[in-house]
Amino acid sequence: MKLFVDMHGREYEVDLIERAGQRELRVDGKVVDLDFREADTLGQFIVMMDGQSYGLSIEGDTHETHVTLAGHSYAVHMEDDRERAANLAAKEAAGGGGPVEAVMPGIVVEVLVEEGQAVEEGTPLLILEAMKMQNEIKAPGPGSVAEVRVSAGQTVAGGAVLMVLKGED
Amino acid sequence: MKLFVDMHGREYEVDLIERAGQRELRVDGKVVDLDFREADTLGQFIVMMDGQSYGLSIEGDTHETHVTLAGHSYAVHMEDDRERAANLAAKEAAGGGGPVEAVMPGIVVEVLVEEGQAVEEGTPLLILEAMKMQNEIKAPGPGSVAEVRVSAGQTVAGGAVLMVLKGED
Amino acid sequence: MFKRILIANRGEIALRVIRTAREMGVECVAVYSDVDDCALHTRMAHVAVPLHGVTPAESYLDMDKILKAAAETGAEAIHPGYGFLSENAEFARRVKAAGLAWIGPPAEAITVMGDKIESRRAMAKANVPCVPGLTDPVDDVAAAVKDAEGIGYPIAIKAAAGGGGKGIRIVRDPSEMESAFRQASGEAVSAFGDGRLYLERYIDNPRHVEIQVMCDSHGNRVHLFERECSIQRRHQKLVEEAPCCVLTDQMRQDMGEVALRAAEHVNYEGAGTVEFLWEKGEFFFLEMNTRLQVEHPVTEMITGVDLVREQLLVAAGEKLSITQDELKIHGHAIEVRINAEDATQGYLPSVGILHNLRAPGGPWVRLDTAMYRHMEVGLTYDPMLGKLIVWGPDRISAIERMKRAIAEMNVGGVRTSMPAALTVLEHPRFVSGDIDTHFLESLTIEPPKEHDILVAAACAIYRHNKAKRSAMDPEASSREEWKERGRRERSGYARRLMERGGQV
Amino acid sequence: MFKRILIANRGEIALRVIRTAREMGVECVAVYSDVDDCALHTRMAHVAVPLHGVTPAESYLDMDKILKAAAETGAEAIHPGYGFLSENAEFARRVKAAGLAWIGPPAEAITVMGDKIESRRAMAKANVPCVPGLTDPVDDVAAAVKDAEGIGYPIAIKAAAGGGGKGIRIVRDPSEMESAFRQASGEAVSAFGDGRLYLERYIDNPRHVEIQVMCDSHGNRVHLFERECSIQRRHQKLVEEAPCCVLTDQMRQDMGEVALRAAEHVNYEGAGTVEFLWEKGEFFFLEMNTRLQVEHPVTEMITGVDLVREQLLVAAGEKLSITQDELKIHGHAIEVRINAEDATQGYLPSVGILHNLRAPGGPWVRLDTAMYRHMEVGLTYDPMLGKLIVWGPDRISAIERMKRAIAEMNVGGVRTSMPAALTVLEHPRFVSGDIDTHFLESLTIEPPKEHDILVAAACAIYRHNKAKRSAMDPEASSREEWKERGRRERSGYARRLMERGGQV
Repeated sequence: MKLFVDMHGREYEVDLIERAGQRELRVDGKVVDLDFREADTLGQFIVMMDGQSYGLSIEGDTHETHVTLAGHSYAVHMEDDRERAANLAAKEAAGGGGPVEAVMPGIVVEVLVEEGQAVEEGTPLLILEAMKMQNEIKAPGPGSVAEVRVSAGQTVAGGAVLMVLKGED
Repeated sequence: MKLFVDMHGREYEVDLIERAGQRELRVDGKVVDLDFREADTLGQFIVMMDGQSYGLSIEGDTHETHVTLAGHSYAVHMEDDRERAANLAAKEAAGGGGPVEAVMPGIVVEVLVEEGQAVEEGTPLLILEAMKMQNEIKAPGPGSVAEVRVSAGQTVAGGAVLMVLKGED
Repeated sequence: MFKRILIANRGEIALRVIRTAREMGVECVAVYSDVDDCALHTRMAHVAVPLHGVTPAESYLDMDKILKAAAETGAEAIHPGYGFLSENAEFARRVKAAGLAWIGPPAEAITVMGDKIESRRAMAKANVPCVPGLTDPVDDVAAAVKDAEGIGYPIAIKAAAGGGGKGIRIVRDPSEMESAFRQASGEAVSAFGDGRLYLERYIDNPRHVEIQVMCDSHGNRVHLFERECSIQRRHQKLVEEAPCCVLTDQMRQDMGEVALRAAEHVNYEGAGTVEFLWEKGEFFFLEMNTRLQVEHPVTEMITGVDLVREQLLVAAGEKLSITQDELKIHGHAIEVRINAEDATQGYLPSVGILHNLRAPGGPWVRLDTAMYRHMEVGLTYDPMLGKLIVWGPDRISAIERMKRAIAEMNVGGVRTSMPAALTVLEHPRFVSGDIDTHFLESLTIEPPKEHDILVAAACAIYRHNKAKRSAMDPEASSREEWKERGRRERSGYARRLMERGGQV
Repeated sequence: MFKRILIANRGEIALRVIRTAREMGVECVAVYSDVDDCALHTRMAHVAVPLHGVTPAESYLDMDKILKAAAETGAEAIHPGYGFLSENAEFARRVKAAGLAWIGPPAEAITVMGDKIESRRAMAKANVPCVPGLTDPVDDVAAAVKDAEGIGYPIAIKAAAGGGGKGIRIVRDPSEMESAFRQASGEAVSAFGDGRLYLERYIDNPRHVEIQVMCDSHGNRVHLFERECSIQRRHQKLVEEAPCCVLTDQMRQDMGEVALRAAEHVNYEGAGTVEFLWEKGEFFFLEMNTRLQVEHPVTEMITGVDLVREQLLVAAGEKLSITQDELKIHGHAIEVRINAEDATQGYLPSVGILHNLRAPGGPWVRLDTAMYRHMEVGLTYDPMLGKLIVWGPDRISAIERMKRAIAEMNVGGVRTSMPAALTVLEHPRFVSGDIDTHFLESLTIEPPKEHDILVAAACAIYRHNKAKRSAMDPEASSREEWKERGRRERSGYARRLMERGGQV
C-alpha cells in the first residue's frame, strides 16, 4: 500500500507491505523499523522506533486522523494512489475558484459582496460570528463571485458552502 | 419483575413494573421515585431521588453488580423468584457441608487435614499463599473432610474447589 | 456558615465551588440546562434542579428560574461563578431582595466597576493611575478622530459595557478609525446590547499584571499578590502565572496597595481582581473584575489560600481567615487553559465528543475541569473545558513541570489550545520572561517536524489495521460506522443547529 | 547531572521517577516484563527495554538483564524505586562495579540496615533508642520460649531479613509460641529465602512515626520531619499523614536528630526513612528503610521539596538543594493507598480489568498512579495501584479534602482499599488523632446503610435495562458476553496461571 501523508503542509510518502505476517515500512523510501501496539481500544498507542518509546493518541478515520504526541497535535491527511488521483481531478475542475466553506459553525452577520462582483485575494466576503467573536472571511484568490448561498442572520454548520467563487482563467 | 437484592447481608425486595413506558418502582413495598440516566457507556450513572443528585458507578452483570457511591463500595447480589428458588434448593442439597472454595487465587502452601478427618468450626484446613501473605483457610462449621482436591505447591484460581466437607447431620 | 448554597453556573467553575463547599460541609444545589443533564456539576452536587432550555438565555442567564430554584431547594446563598450572571448588578440586587446572600461584591461595586467609563472616573478619584484617555463615550467616527488627536495614537476603542476583550479595536492611524469604529460598535451591540464606545491611549508593549484582592464586611482587606497574564490572544488569556517575574518586592507592594485603595473606594467585599497594564515599571488601571477569576488557582497555589472558602466566609458575614502579614509567596505557579479550539488552524472553534481523555498526574499537578468521557463539546457555551495548573519551587521548575504535564495529557475528540500553550512554554522569550500581551499572537502554532516520520508511519499502520479489520469483519465495521454516524446525528449540537434552521 | 538513567521498577514509582527526571531534562530508560508491554512506565519513558518473562524473578529482579539493558542504552545511573531490588546490597554493588551511579545509599548501609539484628546492634552503638529485645537470632521454639521470658510478653517474632511486616507474628502467651514460630519461619523462608527469626518486646498500642532523611556525599544531612503511619493492617500502611498531630516541636526536633545520628552512623547517602514506634512520648527505633518510600509524597507536600530530584542530585555527586534551616512544615498532607483488595471482604486480593476509571481533581489533590484504562490487575505484582494525596492548611481541612477526593474517584473493574480509607477518615477516633497501629484492624469495613434503598433500586433498573437490551438485540448481547469471555480467557493473568498448571 502506498500512501501520501500530509501534515500541516509537510508531505511524506509511506509504503507499507505486509508479507507472510511480516510488515515492511518505508517513509520517503527509507526503511522504518517500528513496533506499534494498541494500549487500549479507545485510541492510546505505544510505538517503539529507533530504540525510543512513544505514547501516542490517534483518532479519526482512514483519511483524516489526529495524533497527539508529547502535547503537540498533528492533523494528518492520508490518500492512496487512487484517492489522490480522484482528489486532484476534483481540484482541477474547480479552477482557481470553487466553494467557500464555513471553516467553523456560526452565524452569518453580514454578506459583504454580491453575485457577479470581482474580488481580489483578501477581499472581505462576509462576516461570520462564532463563539461571540466576529470573523471576516476573505477571498482566497482573485476571481469573481459566482453564487451567494447564505444571507445575514443565518446559522451555518462547519463545512457549509457559503458562496461559490469563479477563479481567474 | 420482583427482585431479591442483597448487599452485605442486608436484603431488600424490589418490584419493578413497566407499563406503557412508565416505570413504577417499589423497595420493600414503598414507592421509590427515581430518575436514572447513563452518563457514558462505561459504567457512570446519575440518579436523582428525593430531590437529591447522586453520581454512581455500576459494574457487573444481572446477578452480581458492584456499585461505587461517594467512595463507598456496595457488593450487590440480585435474584428473581425463579433464581432464588433454584439457589435455595442447591444450598439445601449440600447440607451443612459442601465444597470449600479458594476465595482468591494463590498457591497451596500446606494441607493441614486428611480425608475422613473430623473438623470443628474454625479448624485450620490448609494454608494458602497469595500476594506473598499466608492465609489459613478454616472450616466453616463442624463435620468431616469428604475429599481433598489439592496438594501443597499447587497453584489454584479464585473459586477453585480445594476440598469438600460433609456437614453434620 | 450556610447549610446549602446554589451555584448559578456550570462547567469547571461550578465543580470548583462544589469541591470547596463539600469540604466545608456546605451542601450545593446545581442548576442545569437540558444539555447538561449528565454534566459533572449535575452529578456532583447534592441537589440538581433542571432549568430546561439550551441557550444561556434560556438557562444560566434566566434570573427568574434560578431564584425559583433557590427558593424551592432552601438555598441560603448564590455563588455566580464567573461569566453568566456573575457581574450582573441587577441579579446581585434581586438575590439580596429575595433574602439570600450573594457570594460576590455589593451591587454598587459591580455597577461602577462594570462600566469602563464610570470605573475610570472612580479610580481617578481614588488616586489610582489610569491609562490616558477620555472618561466620556464618543458619539461617532468624526468625534473619535477628533478626540484621538488629543490622546495620541495608537488608540484603543473599547466598549463601555465590555469585558473579556470583546469589542476592542486598535487604531494606529486616523484612516483606520472608520472601519474599526464600525466593527467595535457592532460587536458591542451584539455582545452587550450597548454600543457605547470610549477611547484610550493604547500602550504598545504592555504586560497584563493583575492583583487579587479579598475583602470582608468587617473592613478587613488583603491582596494576594499579582498574576502575570500577558499570554493572551484577542484579549483571551491562555497562560497565567504567579508571581510575575519582573516585579520587585517594592513594586508588588505598591501595586497591592493601589489595588486595595481601588477596592476600598467602591466598598468592595469578597474576591476581586484589579487589572493593570504594566510597561517598564509603570502601571495603569485597566479594569476591575468583580468576581472570582478563571486564573485564581495560581494565586491559591503560591499562597495556600482557598479563595472559594474565603468567598463563602465573607458572604456568610464572617471574617477573612488570613491577614496581610500572614500572606507569603511560596514558589511559582502556572496555569494553562484548555480551550476547545484548533490552535494550529488559527484557533478555530472545535466541537466533538470527548471519547479519549487522558489526565496528567504526579507531584504538584492540578487539573480543574468538568470534562468527562463521552461529554459533548458544542458551541452553546464557553469553549474553555478546563485548566491545568502546576506548582514548582521556582519559575523554571514550574515551566518544566507544565511541559511534562501537557505531554501526559490528551483530550481526544476535539482539538485544544494546549499545543499553543506548549509552544509558549518552549519559547526562549517566555522562558527568559521577556513577554508582552502581543507575544502569543506573534507565534505560529505548528507541531515540530522532529517526529514527522514517526507520526506518518504510525498513521499508515493505523489506517492499515483499520482497513484490515473492516475486511475481516465488514459487518462489524459498517456497524461501527453506522454507530458513529448515529452518534453524530443524535448529538445535541447537531440537533439544536437543525432546530434553529441551520445545516449540519 | 546525568543525561540518561535506568529505572529498575514498574508501576506508579517508575512513573514518579520518570516525571521528575523529565522535568530535570534527564532521559529515562524503562525496563518491562511481558505483561507490562503497554504499561504507562513503558509508554512514558524515552527508551523502553523488554526484560521478557513474567514473574518478578524473571524480570524486575533479574540483575543480569537489568545491567545489560543499562549498558546497551547508555544509562549512567540506576534508580531502583521501592521493592524489587531497591534494598539489595549486592545489586547496589554490581551497579557501581559496572561503572554506573546507584541512586540509593552505599551497599554497606543497605546491608547493615537490612538486617534486623545487625541494625539493632549498630543503632545501640549510635545511641539510638531501641525496643527491648535480643540482638541474636533464636534457634528454635524452645529457645524462643526461654528467651521470651527474659524480654517479657507480649513478644514480636520477626524475620531477620524481613521488611514490610512480612514474617511477623505476635505472641502473648508461651502456649502460642510454637504455632507462631512455625508460621513466621515459613513465611520468612518463602519471602526472603532466610528463615532466621529474632524476638523483641511488643509495644502494645504504639503509633508508627517515621522520619525522612536526605544525605549527600559532601556530609550534608537534613531531616524532612515526620510521617505518621499508624493506620496499617498486617504491617501494610493504608493512610499516611504529615505532620503527626501528637508530636511537639521539641519531640520532632529530638526525633529528627536521632534519625540523623542513625544515618550518620552508617555513612548514609540519598533518601532514607528511620521508622520509630512511638508511645506516650517515648520512641524506639524500629528499622531504617534504605530507599524512597511509598508515602514520600506527604513529606513533599508539606515541605515543597521534590525528594526524587534530591535523590538524583545526590547520586550525581551534587549537593542537596536544601538546608535544615530552610525546611519548614507548611500545612498538612494525607495519603491514601489504592490497593486492589476488597476491604469489605477481609481485604481479599481483587483482580480484573480496569475498564471504568474516574480520577478526582481540583485544588490540592494529587494522584500518583500508573493505572490506565484496560489495564489488567493480576497477582503477579504488588496490589498497590496508586496513591491519592491531598494537602490542606491544617489537618481537619486535609481530612475533609481527602474525603471529597475519595468520593470523586472510581476504580472500576476491581475492588479497592478506598472504602477502608474512607471509613478511617470518617471515624471520630481518627479525626481526634487518637490512633495506634491496631486501629485499622479493629474496624469492620461495610458500606453505610443510609443509601441502601437508592443502591437497591438503581441496581434493579440496571438489571432491567440490561435484560431489555438483550431481548431487543440478542445477537449483540451474546456477542458482548462472548467478547467478555474472550477477554477473560486471553487475559495474561489467566494465561499465565494456565501455563503454571493452575486452573482458572
